[in-house]
Amino acid sequence: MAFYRPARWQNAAVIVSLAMLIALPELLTALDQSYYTGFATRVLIFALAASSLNLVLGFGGMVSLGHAAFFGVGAYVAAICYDAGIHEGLLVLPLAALVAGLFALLVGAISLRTRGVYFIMITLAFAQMTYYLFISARAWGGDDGMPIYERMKFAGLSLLGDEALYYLALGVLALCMLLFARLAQARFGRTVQAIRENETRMEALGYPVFRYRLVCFALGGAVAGLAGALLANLTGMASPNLLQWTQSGTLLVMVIIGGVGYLWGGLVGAVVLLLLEEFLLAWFEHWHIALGLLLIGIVLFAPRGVAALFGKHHG
Amino acid sequence: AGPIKVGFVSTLSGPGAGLGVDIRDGFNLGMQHLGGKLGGLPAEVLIADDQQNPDVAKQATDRFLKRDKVDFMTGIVFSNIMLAVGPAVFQNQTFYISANAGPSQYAGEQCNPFFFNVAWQNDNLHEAVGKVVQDKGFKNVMIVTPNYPGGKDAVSGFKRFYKGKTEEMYTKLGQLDYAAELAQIRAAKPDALFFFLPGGMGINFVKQFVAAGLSRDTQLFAPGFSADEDVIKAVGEPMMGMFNSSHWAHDMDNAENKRFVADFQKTYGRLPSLYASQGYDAALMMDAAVRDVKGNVADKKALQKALEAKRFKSVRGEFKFNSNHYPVQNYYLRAIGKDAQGRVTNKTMGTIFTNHADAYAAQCKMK
Amino acid sequence: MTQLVLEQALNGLQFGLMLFLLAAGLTLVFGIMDCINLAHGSLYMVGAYFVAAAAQAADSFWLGLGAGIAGTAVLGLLLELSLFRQLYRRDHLSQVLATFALILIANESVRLIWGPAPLLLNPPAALSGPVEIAGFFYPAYRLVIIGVGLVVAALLYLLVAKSRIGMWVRAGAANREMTEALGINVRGLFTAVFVFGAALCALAGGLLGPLLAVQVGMGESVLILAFVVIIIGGIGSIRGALVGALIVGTVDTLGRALLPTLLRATLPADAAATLGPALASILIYLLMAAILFFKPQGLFPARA
Amino acid sequence: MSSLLEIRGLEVAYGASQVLFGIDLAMAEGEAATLLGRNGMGKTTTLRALCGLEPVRAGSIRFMGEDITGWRPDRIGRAGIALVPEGRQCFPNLTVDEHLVAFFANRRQVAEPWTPARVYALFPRLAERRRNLGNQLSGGEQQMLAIGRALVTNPRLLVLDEATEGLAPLIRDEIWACLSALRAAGQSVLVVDKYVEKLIALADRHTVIERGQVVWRGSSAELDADHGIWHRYLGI
Amino acid sequence: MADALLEVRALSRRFAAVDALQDVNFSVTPGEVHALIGPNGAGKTTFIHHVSGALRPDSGNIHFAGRDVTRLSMHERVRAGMARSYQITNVFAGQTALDNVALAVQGRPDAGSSFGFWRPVAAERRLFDEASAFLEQVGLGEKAGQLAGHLSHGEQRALELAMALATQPQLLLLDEPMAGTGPEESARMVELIEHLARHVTILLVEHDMDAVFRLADRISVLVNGRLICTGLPDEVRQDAEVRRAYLGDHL
Ligand SMILES: Nc1ncnc2c1ncn2[C@@H]1O[C@H](COP(=O)(O)OP(=O)(O)OP(=O)(O)O)[C@@H](O)[C@H]1O
Ligand SMILES: Nc1ncnc2c1ncn2[C@@H]1O[C@H](COP(=O)(O)OP(=O)(O)OP(=O)(O)O)[C@@H](O)[C@H]1O
Ligand SMILES: [Mg+2]
Ligand SMILES: [Mg+2]
Repeated sequence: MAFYRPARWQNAAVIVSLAMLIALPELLTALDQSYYTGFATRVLIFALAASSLNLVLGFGGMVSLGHAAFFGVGAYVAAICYDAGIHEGLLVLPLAALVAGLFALLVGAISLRTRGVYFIMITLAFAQMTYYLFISARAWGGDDGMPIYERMKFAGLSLLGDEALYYLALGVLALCMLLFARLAQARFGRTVQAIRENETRMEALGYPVFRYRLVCFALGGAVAGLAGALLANLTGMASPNLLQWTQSGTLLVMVIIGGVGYLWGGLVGAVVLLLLEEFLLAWFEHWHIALGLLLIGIVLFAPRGVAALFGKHHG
Repeated sequence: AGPIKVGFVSTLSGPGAGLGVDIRDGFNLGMQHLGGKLGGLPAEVLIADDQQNPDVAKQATDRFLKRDKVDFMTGIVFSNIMLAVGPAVFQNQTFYISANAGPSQYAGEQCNPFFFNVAWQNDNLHEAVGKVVQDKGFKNVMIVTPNYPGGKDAVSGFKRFYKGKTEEMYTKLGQLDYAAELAQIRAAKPDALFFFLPGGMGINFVKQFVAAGLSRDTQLFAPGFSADEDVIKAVGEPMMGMFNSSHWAHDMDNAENKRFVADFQKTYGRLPSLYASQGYDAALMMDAAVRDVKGNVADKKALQKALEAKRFKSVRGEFKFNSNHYPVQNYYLRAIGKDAQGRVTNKTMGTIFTNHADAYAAQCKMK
Repeated sequence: MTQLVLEQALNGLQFGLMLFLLAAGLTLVFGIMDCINLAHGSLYMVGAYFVAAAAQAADSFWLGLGAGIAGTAVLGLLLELSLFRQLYRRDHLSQVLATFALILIANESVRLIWGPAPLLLNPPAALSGPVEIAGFFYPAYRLVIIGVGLVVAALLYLLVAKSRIGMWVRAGAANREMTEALGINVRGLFTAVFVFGAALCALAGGLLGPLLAVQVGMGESVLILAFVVIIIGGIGSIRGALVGALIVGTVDTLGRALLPTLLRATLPADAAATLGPALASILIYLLMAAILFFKPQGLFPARA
Repeated sequence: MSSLLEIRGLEVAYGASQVLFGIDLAMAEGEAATLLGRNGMGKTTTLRALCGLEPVRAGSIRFMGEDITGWRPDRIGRAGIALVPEGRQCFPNLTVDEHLVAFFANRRQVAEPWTPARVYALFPRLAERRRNLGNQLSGGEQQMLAIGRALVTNPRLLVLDEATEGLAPLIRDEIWACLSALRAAGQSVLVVDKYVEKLIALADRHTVIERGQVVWRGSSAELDADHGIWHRYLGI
Repeated sequence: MADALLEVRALSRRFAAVDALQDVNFSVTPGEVHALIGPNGAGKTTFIHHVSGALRPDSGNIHFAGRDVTRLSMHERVRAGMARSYQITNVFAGQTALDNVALAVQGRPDAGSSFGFWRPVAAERRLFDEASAFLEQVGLGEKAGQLAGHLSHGEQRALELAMALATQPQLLLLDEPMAGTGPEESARMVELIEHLARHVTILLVEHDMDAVFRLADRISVLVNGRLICTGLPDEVRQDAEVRRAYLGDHL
């Protein structure tokens, strides 16, 4: 795989989509479908989480099956903050990213000694440990999770309305995507992409490979934490379910559907999967069968993901 | 106005699906008996699967509340999921008729005018077991439960009425193999054992307990749902002789119950479980209240009064609502044995509590 | 006291061998053919359902077991021909996605066919009770599992490590093209291995069904345990899977048995009560992380 | 002399880029032939197509009178063509011993077949390493193993692609000696290598290709006589 | 020899039953081309792995440019001034030749940190100018824009050299640079190495004796993990033991 380079039409497409996304809540209200504002917020948040995994997986080449741990930790930070009376998003969000990032740093420092399937499994193991710890942690609600009865504020502004939270999520996502886009073409991004391709060669060129991978992993974890904090505010709770391995699997599926290593892969995957879920579910009680068949179809016929259908990898 | 809309969110897939499906089937049977109407008005039931995931449940609930604008919500099996969706439902001023989940929070300080539980409070069945074990004079009791808050609640519920010596054993949530625990039980030689292991955990435990030969020396007790028809179907003969507590049994002698049990068997080809009975009651409860307010479900105060009044005949016989909207009802002792046709099933042995309320009602200041 | 220790040791062995039964099929498909099969647990579930359904129909556990294994093997064959054949050459991610999809399909289909409630599967009457050995009672059926586990371990070891078929399979996994050029029909071979793996799944599902619940979703919890086992042992090594299974079995059993008591002796009662079970439930994951920390390729790396 | 191998008009492409444009090559039973050419001219591609490892776009391959075009590689392998591939391709997860035991076959019922023991006699170094895995061998040891692995299938036609690459001079000599011995015993071989002098001594017939086409064909004597060909097509 | 660039003392390494290296003492003086030859499996590649830091010795130590590097990791040794090429071609096949070399330049300590998260690399002219210069040096100037995977075998080997050079090493470790190249490309490679030898010290492992005797200032011979002799090419050529163990009748 070559280094990521954005396609030429991409900037235009991004601006158009952003404009459409900004207008979306108004439109939904006009159509009396404001339920979908909440749904759209969810999609944005999952797009953020999946994109953060895509950074780790697609760019860094680290197949982590424990990403939900960081997502979940972010959610719990938000809930714990609420519990402790910290309601300011400008404080909560960075804190969630920081804690999740530090946790990822710790997990990465141990896990990154292994490779391939061993890495997949050790990240899974850490996520499982986190899951069981939160389940038995009575102070944090254990199995019941921790409620957030009132959404945080942001810069003093209320996020009570669904629209406000939507715009916050949109803003955070846009900023993170901008960061990822820049990062992918900057020195750091090129370094991790090259490491993904050939680790020993990079080592032999004098790169402290471990350090770069670790930073990439932690960065992914931090952004996942951010997404988790947003989600907790949307759903009004942090629950251990967010830490379950199936959640990691879902994020992974989103990235693969979208396109591993494509900047927009995570985002596209989240949109596709959540839309499928939303609408298949309505049509078909046993929608898992349909979803499963669809996923297999993607593997067989569009193995590089949906994003690959639109963009070329070689700029 | 359009039809009366009911949003039914329950666990319909995954390991806990059996429970949700029973509630749904019970509810649907109720609707069928009501001719598809609630309070004489056309009704529509919207069903969604929460996959035993609070996050998914929250989404489905939002969809029902905001997009479909339902008049009632029901269906949830698990307390943690109830706690996740509760705030949104109450904020929307929609009545939630719980057909199973009975978290202590909503019974106590966080009780809410829009929340009704037509089943039981989480601790009740454990309390009932504790009472039986106490009354039967067991001295040395072991408790096995998963290491999570629900488990610890069960222990405290049990101990509220059992005052003797206990030893508690906490297992991993979702554990498969209980050999290590069984060895310790064998060493400890308790005369009775109470377990609260929901779903597959309980099935595994009972099977292994009996295979290890422990049932000879130790009497098994469980809350009713761990010894209900679904579990019996999966375990079979080893269940025989086990005691459990319940507020309902399929052999209860009243006309409503006879009709319910017979029709349920006819429609679905299996014996109903207590979950099914609760789902059925939920439908009847909505029907009676809508009838009471003459279809004017927009009048929330009146609807609340109507619900509190409980004008329907429950399959479990008489009961009424407490100030916290949780039932005050009888709890029965059931034992598992063979019925006349040779089927392994529950048999009602007697009454443990009459008109029993929960321990949290005092903390409830209903607005 | 000695009896308790002895019994717990036997329990550890039994739990370990039970895990080995599950991990065995996985090692074949995953370790040797290098195909991450998340749906391994689903085959185990389907196998258990087949066995349970057949046992009910035939009113005999052993007949049911045979029929269930055969049925799962046929299902395995169909799956291999239609899907897995395409997957071997794909990267791990595609395999993860496709087999994740299979889990969804399998769970839902089983529910569609048998309903959501667990299925009844009891051990043959002769084995349902305990037997007395050296003065204490132990479930007869668990002894059977120990026996079958040991036999399967020995057979697999001979098949994979010593037989020419095993060599071909390993060669085909490492370099399919070259193996074919040397005259080996790798395609057919892989089909056979996959079918064999599916049959092992059904064996495990059928044997464990009477001990555990036959229910939707039974595959997933078990899948993770099986993965832990083969990761600890070193992917692709039958010996590793056996040792890993025994280690996990013993550590988990002893941890559950001893940790709470141990902590109670050292910590305040309250802390011990919460910490003990929490620690016991993550013990095997801790163990796995620790082993991988010191031996990033597992205990018996198959490919140094 | 019966015809062992007959390649006619062979065309092969990697995706859109065509590499072979109609290669013709014929060999008789018991003969030794070579395929020569500079780097990247299509030698390896020709051999891979012969073994069924690359799809043939046009042309035909006949072996022992049978049309084997489009056969799967394992069928071709069993029909009696064994490849010593470029880059050795030993199995990292099989021991040296297993490499030889696993693929030993005597389908033609040769009186004195190549057995693992005979291979060890030929390469004593391998015998010392018999418990090592394929990737725990030095480059040269791997090369010996790749040759041994092909020999134990007792093929009708042995195909060697740069089999002396990375070998020490002494071992290289041993390989040449071994090939001569095989040749003398009636084994048919098709060789790609860069040591033209050695090939002239070993083989009967030579084919030179340039950009996927045959540009010269002739006997050892002819090739030996015309060093212009060496210079023009082989860069020597 | 105090002024040796690379000094290996009593290096030993065992793999299970194989003594791959036994008590090897070896040094490279600045400016020379030092060839290491020996039969297959003698331990040459293993030796290179130890010098470059891919493997750790059981005993013995390695000094480089006056510093003990035995405990340093591979990338630290590269930063100290060592670079290597691989016996099997090892380039980034999906990247252009220019990008390959630019990566090597970027990895150098004097090129600044690679923890740049914002500024696109494409905007860094210096990186690419320098990379182009290295490509020119190995004769790949024309191929800068081609994907490395699409280069011919010989070109890939040259690219590999350019990458090694771009780290600006004091010592270049070359493991069989001629392997798999035809006569023509071998000749070109020999010329290239000859040219490089003017700027950088080289440790060369190679089985092509023509090349070795043409390029080497000194030759060491490794047999079965032991160094049996070190000397000028002519001395080595005459050595009876070397002839018996390795060269045979060649040369
Ligand atoms: N997998 C591939 N995809 C695309 N092109 C390829 C592939 N393999 C080989 N080629 C191209 O096909 C041509 C012929 O390659 P081939 O390997 O057959 O040459 P060769 O004569 O064996 O060379 P050498 O002496 O270097 O081994 C070369 O130009 C090469 O770049
Ligand atoms: N990981 C390993 N485990 C066991 N033995 C090994 C390992 N790596 C190398 N060896 C053995 O060590 C010896 C030295 O190998 P090395 O690759 O250094 O040889 P070499 O001199 O480079 O040979 P060649 O010229 O053939 O490349 C060989 O006999 C090889 O079998
Ligand atoms: Mg070639
Ligand atoms: Mg070497």
